[in-house]
Amino acid sequence: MSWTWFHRLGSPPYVYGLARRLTPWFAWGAGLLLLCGLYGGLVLAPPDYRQGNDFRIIYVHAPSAWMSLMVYTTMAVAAAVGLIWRMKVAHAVAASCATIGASFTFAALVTGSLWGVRMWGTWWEWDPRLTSELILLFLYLGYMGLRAAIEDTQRADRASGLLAVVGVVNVPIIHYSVVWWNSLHQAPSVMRLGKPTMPPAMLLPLLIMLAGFTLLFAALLLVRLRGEILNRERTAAWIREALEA
Amino acid sequence: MPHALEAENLQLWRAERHVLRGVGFALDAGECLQLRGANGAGKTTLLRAVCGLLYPDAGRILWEGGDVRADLAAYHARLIYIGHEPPLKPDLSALENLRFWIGVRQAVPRPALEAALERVGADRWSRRAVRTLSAGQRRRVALAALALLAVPLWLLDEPTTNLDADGQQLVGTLIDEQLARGGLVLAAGHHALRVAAARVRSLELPLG
Amino acid sequence: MRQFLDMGGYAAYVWPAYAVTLAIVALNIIWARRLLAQARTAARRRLGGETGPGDGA
Amino acid sequence: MGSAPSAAAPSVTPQPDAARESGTARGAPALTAAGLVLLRDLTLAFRRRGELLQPLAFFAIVTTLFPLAVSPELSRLREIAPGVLWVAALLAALLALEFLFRDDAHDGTLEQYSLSGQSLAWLLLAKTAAHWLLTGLPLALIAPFAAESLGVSTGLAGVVASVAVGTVCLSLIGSISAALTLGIRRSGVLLSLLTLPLSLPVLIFGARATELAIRGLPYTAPLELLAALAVLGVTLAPLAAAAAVRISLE
Repeated sequence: MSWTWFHRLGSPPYVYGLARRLTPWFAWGAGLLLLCGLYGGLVLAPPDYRQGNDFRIIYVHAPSAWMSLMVYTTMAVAAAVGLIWRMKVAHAVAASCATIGASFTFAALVTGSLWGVRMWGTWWEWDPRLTSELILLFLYLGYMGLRAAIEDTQRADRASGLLAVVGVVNVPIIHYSVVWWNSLHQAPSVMRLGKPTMPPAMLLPLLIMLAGFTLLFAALLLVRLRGEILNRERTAAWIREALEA
Repeated sequence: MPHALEAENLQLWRAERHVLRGVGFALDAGECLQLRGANGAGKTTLLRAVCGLLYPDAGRILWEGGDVRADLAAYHARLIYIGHEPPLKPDLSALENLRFWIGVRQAVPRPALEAALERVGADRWSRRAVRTLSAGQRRRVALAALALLAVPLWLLDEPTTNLDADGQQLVGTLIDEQLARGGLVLAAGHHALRVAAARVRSLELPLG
Repeated sequence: MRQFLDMGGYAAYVWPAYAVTLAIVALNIIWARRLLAQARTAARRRLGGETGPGDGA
Repeated sequence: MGSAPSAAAPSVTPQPDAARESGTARGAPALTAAGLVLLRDLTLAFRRRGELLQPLAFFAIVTTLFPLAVSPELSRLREIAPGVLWVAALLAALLALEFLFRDDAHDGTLEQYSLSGQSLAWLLLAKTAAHWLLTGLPLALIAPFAAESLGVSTGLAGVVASVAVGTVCLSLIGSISAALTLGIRRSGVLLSLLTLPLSLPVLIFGARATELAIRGLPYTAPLELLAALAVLGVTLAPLAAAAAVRISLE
């Protein structure tokens, strides 16, 4: 009986309606949090004693990097659910994730590189985090490439879903091997991206931005999910109502 | 008592095409069902769905009353599927092909292999590379696989294609023997099968 | 205000970072809405073309 | 019309169960089945010996490019030798991957494997083993010669060991991506895009082991990491590859 929620989440009309009802809440919540976070990060937070105002890049870089990993994990979990229970809605969730994740991975790379110019004096440094981020971008591109190459939606869902699951198993291995590789070839950098201890005035805007990006992801996902569900449904009955509403 | 093989309301979509629209049938031991229908009506799709390669969007396949998805490997051990083209490697001889193909499924002594090839009239060219064989000769190698494997369910896609009159008669004889053993045959194709008519039913698939 | 925008000479790298991120946020919003709109159009076309028998069989 | 009279039917009624049982009763053991798959792939490969040389020739050509592009000075080449050997081996292994399942998918052999009643993962592991014997192992064996041409004359045993273990991992990772790209036209670039990011740990550990071996330092630590990846791959990759093959057959 406690599993009824799970079964309802497998029903396209239910999820479609739910997504439509929830989208405004997430969207407005994300907008509000992002505005607060931006104001806090750009105005209220004091300049860093060593990096000056450059550290303010963290308020866009860290949330983007967080998004890149969170979206990939979401995609892989949804794909696994879709593969195991043959749940069409779960595959639609996974399909909705890729573009969002890839674009924020790109943002994390660009902002990280801009930060790198100030910290290292070069546009690209083989820093383990940036390197892992770059590989994550390649994983996203592979996923999107495989999906695009298969015409039949169901087969594309299942093949790319399997790739996402294989990828998520590999992400930690890749990350640790890159960290290990980096530790061999250069002295540990004193200036790490992000610092373990931050005064609350700096930390709070960061947390608000992280929450805002997470809500933004939810809102984007729900909008895309509706589109992906429509693309996967062939029976007319509920679609007609959904389109008229 | 449940039917030996039963398909219930199979629905299958390929991209935007509704290929199988609620197909169902039941077969008992010793029966042959011939699938008919125009090109593109879904005969091959249905065969592939029945053997578990395709996952229907709705509907079930039951073997002796149980859903085949519950233990697919056990179900597969009881069937043989032969598609449009026999799965033969051009670089291997007919004998080698048969040995590797059947050997993966069950241990077959070499004399049995040779006897099966002789049965289908392949003894004279069984050591030639399949590359040099005609389409009809390749078909006959596939028939040898049928003669060798004692499995209850045969799924045959156009079993008589490319065969001469003698070969078509051979297909009929093999099917008759299979039915007499209490086996089941599901065959797609238009050609009349030369088997005892009473045991053959046919199912017409409408063009989607 | 000028001082804020200038950030004591640091602006050259901070603002582009914000601009890129916000552009990607904006693009994502546009892409998501366009995907939904296209899916709705496609579904409408399917319904229009396939309201005959056999639907939802 | 029929050749067997229908009157024969009643007399064989006790037989159905016997016929039905025989399907599993005489089933081949999994090990025999895998052995046959391996033997079959090796036999096929030796019928077309010329194709076996292609990845090796590719490997040799790529390693030749570096002295021409960088410098003929052996001291400089020695510096970059581990990287050159590994990138060349990775690309050569990648090149061979396209053929891992393609023919068998095309002629219906994979279909028969997945309908054989045997574990598909197990049969695919045998196929991957054959693939490694035909590409990875020869690459490992000619790697010392390529290393010599780059001015490396010490630690060649380490070079062979690291390339041999590393190519096991590459074949296993590749079996997944090769299975995923079955049935896609012009899948070559996509296959690289899927395989290369997943192969990075292999490249990192493999190149490190080779580098340490060449410098005469103990290289067991990265080699063990590589072996750990291979063990992980042997246990997980065939399952993923089997799932991918089934998806491709749908």
